Amino acid sequence: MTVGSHYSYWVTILLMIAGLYIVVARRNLIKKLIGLAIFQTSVYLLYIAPGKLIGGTAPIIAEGFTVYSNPLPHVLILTAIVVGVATLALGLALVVRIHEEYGSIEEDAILEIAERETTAQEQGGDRA
Amino acid sequence: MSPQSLMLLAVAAPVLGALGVVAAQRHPNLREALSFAAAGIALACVLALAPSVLSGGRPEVVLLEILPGAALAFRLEPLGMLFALVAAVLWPVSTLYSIGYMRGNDELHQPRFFACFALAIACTLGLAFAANLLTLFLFYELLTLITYPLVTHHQDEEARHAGRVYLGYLMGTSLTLMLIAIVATWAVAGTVEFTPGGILGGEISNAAVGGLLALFVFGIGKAAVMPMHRWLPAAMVAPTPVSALLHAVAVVKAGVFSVVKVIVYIFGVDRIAGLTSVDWLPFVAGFTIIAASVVALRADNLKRRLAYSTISQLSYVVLAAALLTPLSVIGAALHIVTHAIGKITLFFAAGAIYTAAHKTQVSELDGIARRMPWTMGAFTVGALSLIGIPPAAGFFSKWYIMLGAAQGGHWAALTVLGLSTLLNAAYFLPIIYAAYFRAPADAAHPHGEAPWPMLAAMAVTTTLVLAFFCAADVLLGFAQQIAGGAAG
Amino acid sequence: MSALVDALSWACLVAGAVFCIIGSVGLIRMPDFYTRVHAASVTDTAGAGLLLLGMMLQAGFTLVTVKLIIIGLLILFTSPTATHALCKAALMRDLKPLLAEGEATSKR
Amino acid sequence: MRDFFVLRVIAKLLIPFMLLFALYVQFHGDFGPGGGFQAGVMCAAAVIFYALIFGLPAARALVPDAVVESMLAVGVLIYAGVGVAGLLLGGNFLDYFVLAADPVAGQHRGIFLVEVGVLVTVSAVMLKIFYMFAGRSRNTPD
Amino acid sequence: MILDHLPALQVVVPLMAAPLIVLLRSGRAGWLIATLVSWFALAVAVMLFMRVQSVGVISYAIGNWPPPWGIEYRVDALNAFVLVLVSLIASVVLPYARTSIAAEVPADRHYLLYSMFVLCLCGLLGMAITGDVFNIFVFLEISSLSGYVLIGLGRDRRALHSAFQYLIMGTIGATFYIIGVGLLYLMTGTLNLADMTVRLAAVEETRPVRAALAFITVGLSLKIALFPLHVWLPGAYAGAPSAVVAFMAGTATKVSVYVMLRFVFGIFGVRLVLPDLHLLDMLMIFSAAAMITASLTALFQKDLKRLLAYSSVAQIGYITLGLSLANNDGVTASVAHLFNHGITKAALFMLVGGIVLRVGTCQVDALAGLARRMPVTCFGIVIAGLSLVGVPGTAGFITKWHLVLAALQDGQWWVVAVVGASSLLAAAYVWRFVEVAYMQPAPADAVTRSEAPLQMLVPACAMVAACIYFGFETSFSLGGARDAAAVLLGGLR
Amino acid sequence: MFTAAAAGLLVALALVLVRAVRGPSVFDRVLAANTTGTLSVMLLSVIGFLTGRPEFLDLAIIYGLLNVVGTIAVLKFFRYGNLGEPGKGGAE
Amino acid sequence: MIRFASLFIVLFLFWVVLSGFFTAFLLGAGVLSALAVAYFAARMQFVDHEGYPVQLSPGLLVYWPWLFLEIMKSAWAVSKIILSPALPVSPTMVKFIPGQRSVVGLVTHANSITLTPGTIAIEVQHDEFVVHGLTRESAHGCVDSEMNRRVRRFEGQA
Ligand code: NA
Ligand code: NA
Repeated sequence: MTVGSHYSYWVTILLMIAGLYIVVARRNLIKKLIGLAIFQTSVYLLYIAPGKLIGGTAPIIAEGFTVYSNPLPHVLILTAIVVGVATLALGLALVVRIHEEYGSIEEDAILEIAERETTAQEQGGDRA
Repeated sequence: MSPQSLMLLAVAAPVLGALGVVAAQRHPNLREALSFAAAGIALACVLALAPSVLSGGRPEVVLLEILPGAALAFRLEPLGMLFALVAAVLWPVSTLYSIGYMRGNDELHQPRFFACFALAIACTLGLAFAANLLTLFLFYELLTLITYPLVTHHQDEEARHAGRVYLGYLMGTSLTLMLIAIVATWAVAGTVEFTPGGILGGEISNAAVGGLLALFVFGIGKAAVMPMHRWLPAAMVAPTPVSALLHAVAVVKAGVFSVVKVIVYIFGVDRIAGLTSVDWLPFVAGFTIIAASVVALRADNLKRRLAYSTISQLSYVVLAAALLTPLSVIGAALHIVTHAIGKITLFFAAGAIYTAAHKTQVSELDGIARRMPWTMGAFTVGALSLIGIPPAAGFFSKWYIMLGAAQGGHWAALTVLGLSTLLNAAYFLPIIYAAYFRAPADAAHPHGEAPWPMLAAMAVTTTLVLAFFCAADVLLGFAQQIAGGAAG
Repeated sequence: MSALVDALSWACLVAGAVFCIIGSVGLIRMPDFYTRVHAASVTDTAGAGLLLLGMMLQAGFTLVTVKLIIIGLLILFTSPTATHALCKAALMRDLKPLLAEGEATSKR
Repeated sequence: MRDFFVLRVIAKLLIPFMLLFALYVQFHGDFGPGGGFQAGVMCAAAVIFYALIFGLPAARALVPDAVVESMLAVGVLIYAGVGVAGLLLGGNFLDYFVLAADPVAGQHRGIFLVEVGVLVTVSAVMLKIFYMFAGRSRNTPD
Repeated sequence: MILDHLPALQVVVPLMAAPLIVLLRSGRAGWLIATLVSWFALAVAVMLFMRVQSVGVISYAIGNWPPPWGIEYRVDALNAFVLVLVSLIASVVLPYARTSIAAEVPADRHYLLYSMFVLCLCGLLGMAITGDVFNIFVFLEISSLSGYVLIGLGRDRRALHSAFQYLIMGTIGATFYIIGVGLLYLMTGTLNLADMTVRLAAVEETRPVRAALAFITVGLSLKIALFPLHVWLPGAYAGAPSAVVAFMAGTATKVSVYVMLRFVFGIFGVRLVLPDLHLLDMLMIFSAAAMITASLTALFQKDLKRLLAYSSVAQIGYITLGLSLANNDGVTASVAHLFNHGITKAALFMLVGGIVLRVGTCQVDALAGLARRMPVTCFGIVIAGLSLVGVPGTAGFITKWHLVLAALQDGQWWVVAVVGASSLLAAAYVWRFVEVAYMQPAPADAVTRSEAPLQMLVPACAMVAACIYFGFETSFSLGGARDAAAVLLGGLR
Repeated sequence: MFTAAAAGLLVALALVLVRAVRGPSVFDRVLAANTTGTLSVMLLSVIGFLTGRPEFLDLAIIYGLLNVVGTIAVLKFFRYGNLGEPGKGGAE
Repeated sequence: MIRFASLFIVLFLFWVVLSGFFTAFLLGAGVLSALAVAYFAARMQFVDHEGYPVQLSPGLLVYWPWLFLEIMKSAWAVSKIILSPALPVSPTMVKFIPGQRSVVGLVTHANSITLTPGTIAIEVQHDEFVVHGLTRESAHGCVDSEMNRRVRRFEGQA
């Protein structure tokens, strides 16, 4: 392990912790998603940072002829990014729907409403 | 028919009977006829099996390999045969009695009652035939579940509470202690087959044997060894035929049967006879005998008194098995039978009194023999059997247990037996005395005997109590084979 | 010749980078939003333009130069548009510009 | 304020070139992975730009919702279809080598088609998301 | 020839069906396609299972890139078993779903739901079948993302928030996993499971590898909903449409457990896991805590779905407990319980779906006297509930037997006690339902008799019957689990 | 010399980030982001030269285009509270 | 139609310049792409005097070099201000009437103003420009400027 890669570990860890902190500490759903995005970013860094991963040009020999450079790290990061974007988009879509239904994107308010509903339902159950 | 198919048929008949009862639930007469038919077939099968077992046959059926090396399998041996006989003989009798009781009291949900009753018998027979611990456990649990609707028959708050206690004790003990004991047995011995002489090899330590035995004895909650006895009095809220089923035919008998079977065929009497770690068992059993008798003495409710009497009597069987001598094992096997027919007679009588006179308390029974002479006659014979006075069958089993205790030099056990005999007498004789010699308190409320089916059932069981005293040879034949197996 | 081009491109690149830095410094130093926009303009125009020019000189008459020209055109069209939209939006959201003394908006 | 001349003119100028550039990236994607992805993003960005300047209804008229959803499905189908074509032609799933007589050409063809699938899917996804959010207001009015 | 491509077909067919359903935009067609696809998947899975039995490990190179460079689908006794489980549950739940979904989800979203359903199926099957650790991540996310959508489609608006929470937790879990995978890739330069196992031997004592182990374990524990990382599960299960939750409860967490098994035993091997990391010890403690705490929590739930959800958390404890014992019987129990609990929970949630349909709620208090109204459903719940408790004659018993055996072999008596206590608690919470449904009088205005429609009742009862069937006939469940355990522990002996 | 240019661009980026963090108004931040975009486009081009990989120019073009669209989108959102409103430059 | 054709040609040239490859496949793809984009642009109603002002192209060749020099001069001026310790700014806003008639001309003028450091065109209307200047001089310099005249001239070439 070189010093450089250790450095990248630290940045990765920093981003991870920052992202996780935001996810846990913020009660605003959008902010939670932002924290989540930051958290996911740490992964890209982990894959990119060590020089030996990106730009690797080890040829793949298939049945005797050389085809293209090894696209693996690229593909991995790209896939991770696509997944991250998809998650974020879905999360945002959910937040939009939550906002439509609850009129708020603050978790505390939503939980309070949900709590009230649950209680009402239980009492309804008792009556039934 | 081969013994194998007889065994299967014996178990299948009650199941089919139950299905028939459900199918014919709107036709009381047909439904009861079906019950009888099923009972008759089962009885016939079991009776047909008896000679071959008596002559040394051990018919075996493997149904399914559930776990590798532990199949769902039947193998009939003398102890199981004896137990199967008890169940098969008492089922038609109690069916007869139930018809009278259920009709006489206009009980609701009769189809469910008779269906569950039949299924309980199927479970009992399966348990009696079980070739290994796994099969036994399966039927043991099924029996608990299928008797639950019977215990909670009235579906009121009291019944619900009783059901909770019933399931809590029986499933709680079996799912935790007994299951663990079985798996531990498997882990040690690599098998759970019932084998003459036991299956625990030399590699298990003295302490481990003691621990395992404790797991079994307390895990088999149906044996009602204190402190696992609470479910039995709680279950008294059920209709009296159910109590008869619980106490005499199926449930508690399944418990003590399992205990005896485990001691004889898993541990092996000889294997553990010298071990210090099993010495505690006679004391626990002895304590249960005395303590339960004392409680019975103080109970005014007739069924409650009978319930504690059962707890006490069950521990006779446990005690006898725990004495680990050939004679006491014979006594244990015999006592399963004699207590069954004696106790069923008593419950039949209690139910008859309730049906005819709506009386439940001991203190209400003054002079009742004048109105219900037949019932009280049966009651007297049953009580004598339980106390152990000739010419009732109970004398025999108690005698063998005492012989076993003497043979093994267990003087404390002898003392317990003697003391408990006195206590038995103390809680039964006053009832009989009051019934015959006290003046009735409520002459203004006339009543006669219970409906005839109940009387007929009582007559049968009373006859059995007396008959077994005279013709104990048959029973003894089985019992001696067990002792032989235990020693082998 | 190539040494001259090299030196020229060197100068362009350094000058471009310096303009970029100056623009960024302005972005920090300027007193209000609108004046900062002016500073940013320096980066977008002189900075970017000179850098591109330097690279073009380096690349010569190749496909790369064409792409650099495309980048230049892109900036030429988009940068003022974005700046204009930004300032207009700011003004509409009532972000008042800081004006020099005596300078009300004059009209001729 | 009545008009946004500047934005309108620049958008009209820029969008065709954006789209063409996207297609260029798509067709020259062989020289680095992910061509379809970038191209898809660009295509969607061009339409989004259009929607920003000329309004969501105009954009929806240009690329209706149903089209977007179908594109989404078609893209995935193209991707999987190429793989199945490999299967049908006697190779393994996603086996490009069998897609043409010459294995290298076959691989070209396979990767190209897959990238087309990626382009369609990515642009559809981005548009779908944009449509989903564009119509909704922030909770705090101005 | 087609037989050679079974591994690809297993995943590709659901994958293609999902967009097809979107294209058709019809709920009915979507349902039909989804059902047929699930049956097809089941057929393929069974064929794969049988082939593995007869010819051993099947390796399939995607795109004909030879492993370890390309993605390899690799089927052995373990994942063939998981494939059968997942596709079996899907193929029973989908016929059930038609009526249930029609009642619970607005009609214009049906096609979306079925599309996401098969996509989720595709993801789960892919996770199980692939032999590439990164590909596992991709399929994990495919199944998760479609899962979030499926849960969010519940008719109750609380489902939305549950889906959001699930999304947050699930993404954190998946990200942890992919961080671990990245570290492993750094150290070994391969993403192929089998190859990685070989190459890891040289570097297994390094810090990054240990960090990778920690990341992957924590990440998967989140997806598994291992106590105390289970907080997302009850809400998600309570809010989702019944058919969805029947499918997901039976499969989603199970497949993640499978991945964990692969990593703990396949890649890291017990020689790394066992000695001084105490990973398995911690897993054991958390499992035990799950079994007790979650069961206790279940006991006090007022909503039947929630009750079952907490029960799932407890039952997952059984699975991870077997894993943590790391002996033959423990792993056998673990794998067998994947199956046994899968069918049991699926059956229960399907039956509860019927209750939701007829009663409109599954609040326990609202179900008084339900046994008279829905006798078959209630009886089914009792039977499946017994399997949950682990009563002999049910599938649940088979697992518990091996679990206790494993604990005894390990000399862990306290674990035995925990198993016992947990079954008692399970009996208690099943009991609550029985008492309400059977013992309490029905409200006066109750409809006399309204069973769930047959389309729902028949699949649900089939599942209940399976709970009994696999309590006796164990050659598949237990035999498969034994083979799987042999695969996993093969390297350890 | 490309290294020098890249270093200069990095310094400039750092300074711009200071503004982005300081704000104070949202427009300041958007301005900073927009400038970051220009600088990044330049940086990508320079890095392409530095590493001899002209594909980076394509990347730079993509980035530049997306940067404009992003800026306009943000502005629009802050002006109207949504993105779908027909812009006043739209079909009148 | 002429606009469409010339748009197609410009797009295709753009493709060729970008591509730099002359294989049949890529050229064919280029033709198709350019056609497709041109069609799309037509559907967006872009192919008009605003969106595609072919008429102006010759004028650009004269205008842009001049503009480039202007930009450099202003950039230098603004740089001096930024670097001077006193920061001698005098922000000023002016309003004036632009000399252009066409939309394209207005936009060109406005963007030129904005592109030149030191001035921003904030409001762009037919009858009114509002310009923000970094200093008094730069702001007032926009009124009746050389730029105004040049854009008008180049607009007039149409
Ligand atoms: Na590519
Ligand atoms: Na300017």
